[in-house]
Amino acid sequence: MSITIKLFSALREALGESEFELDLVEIEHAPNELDVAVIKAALSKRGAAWRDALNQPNLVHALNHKVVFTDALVAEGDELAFFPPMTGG
Amino acid sequence: MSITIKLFSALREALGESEFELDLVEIEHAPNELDVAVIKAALSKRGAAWRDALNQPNLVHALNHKVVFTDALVAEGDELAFFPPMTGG
Amino acid sequence: MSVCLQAESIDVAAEYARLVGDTPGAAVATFTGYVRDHTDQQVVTELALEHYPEMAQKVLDELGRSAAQRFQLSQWRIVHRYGVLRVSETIVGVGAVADHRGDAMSACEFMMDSLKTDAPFWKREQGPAGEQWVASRDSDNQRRARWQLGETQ
Amino acid sequence: MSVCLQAESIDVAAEYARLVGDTPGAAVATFTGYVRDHTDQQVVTELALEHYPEMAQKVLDELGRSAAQRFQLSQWRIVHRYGVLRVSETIVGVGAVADHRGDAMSACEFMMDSLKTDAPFWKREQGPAGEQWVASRDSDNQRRARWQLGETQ
Repeated sequence: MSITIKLFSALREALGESEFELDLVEIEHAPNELDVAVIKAALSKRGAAWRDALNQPNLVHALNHKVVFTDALVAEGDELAFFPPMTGG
Repeated sequence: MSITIKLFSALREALGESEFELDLVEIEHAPNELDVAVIKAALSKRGAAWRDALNQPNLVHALNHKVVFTDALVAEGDELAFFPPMTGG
Repeated sequence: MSVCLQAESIDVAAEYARLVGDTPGAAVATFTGYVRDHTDQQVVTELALEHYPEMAQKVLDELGRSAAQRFQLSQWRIVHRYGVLRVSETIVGVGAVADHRGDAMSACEFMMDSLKTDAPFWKREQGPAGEQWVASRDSDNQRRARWQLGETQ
Repeated sequence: MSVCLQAESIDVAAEYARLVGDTPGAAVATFTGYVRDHTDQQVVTELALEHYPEMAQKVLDELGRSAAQRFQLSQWRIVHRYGVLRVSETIVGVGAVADHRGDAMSACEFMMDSLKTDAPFWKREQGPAGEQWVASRDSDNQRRARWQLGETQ
């Protein structure tokens, strides 16, 4: 019962991690309401750096390679990525 | 006292000429009013084919390689071209 | 920063290399037009391009310079063919180098839209039913007109 | 009809040849972006491009397919580099083949405007004053937004 978390760019640097598995069992949430916001809240408890990084106003969330809002539901095996606005091209 | 007349595309075909010198001395016009319209009128006297070709509504006139209206003044040594709308590119 | 009128096919790779040179700008846009095997409803087997060489050179030079000023180009190139062209051959190529991508892309569009209606070339199509001069297109005149407002400023 | 994410420099001539193939459409537009030696007020000596490979592939695939449908493309190509890039090197190349020039050129603009804000790449600039992540640009977001209306139709 886990998902993969990925971090890129300034988030990856600030948090010192690029990818890890997150066990969903430990995360408190109402039934059928395990969404991106819940994951963010859970990760924010890891400390000030996490709270600051995950709560910047322009944070982008991608669930299974698609940009989503924080109400997107998360399920076992999903890949959830957090990163700043993209600057390709 | 002449100018060079050039004809292109369908006009060249219809009139059977691509380039010739036109003697300005023979052309009737008011003083200081030798313009493109006067040249067109003079050439139109050459026959029905000329009249038709030079009076089609979308005829383009280029004086010394620049598109002009029929009120552009013509002087000795000028190059005046007549042709249909351009279709390059 | 130059125009070439040529009978030969356009060597797109060589043109690109020359356009960009040793120190490219940040943004390079190109457009290349090819002879289609059809126009509207008609099948086309060959295209003949008549042109007015001195005027074409002058109009395209001015067009390139105008694009350079309008879109702050560091380089530009316009190549236009004349003579008999077969299906799938190149007809025209434009290229623009600028600091910003919007400028490079708009410059190519401006150059193409303008030369379609302003450069003295005339297409004659050969098809199964014979030859005919290509009529100018309203859509080309409309595309050209989009740039007029800016020109008067 | 494909995307390539690569560390190597973009071979523009080879990309063009592959894009056009044996039977070109009438209209071929390309755009190539290069590393600039400056950004806004800062001097840039090197650029590092971080990316999210699986998502980048997916986003760019969808972008190309969307462009193909929207602009009736017969061919398209998107190439994006990642890794460390020096000044004057290629970063990104897009190409589009269509029956009409407006479609080919608009497709390149659409692909560039969209990938700038939607493809998961992050630029880190190296300059005399050190390294820094490049901030996203309002102008890029505005250019991207121009295409939104059409998307909802």
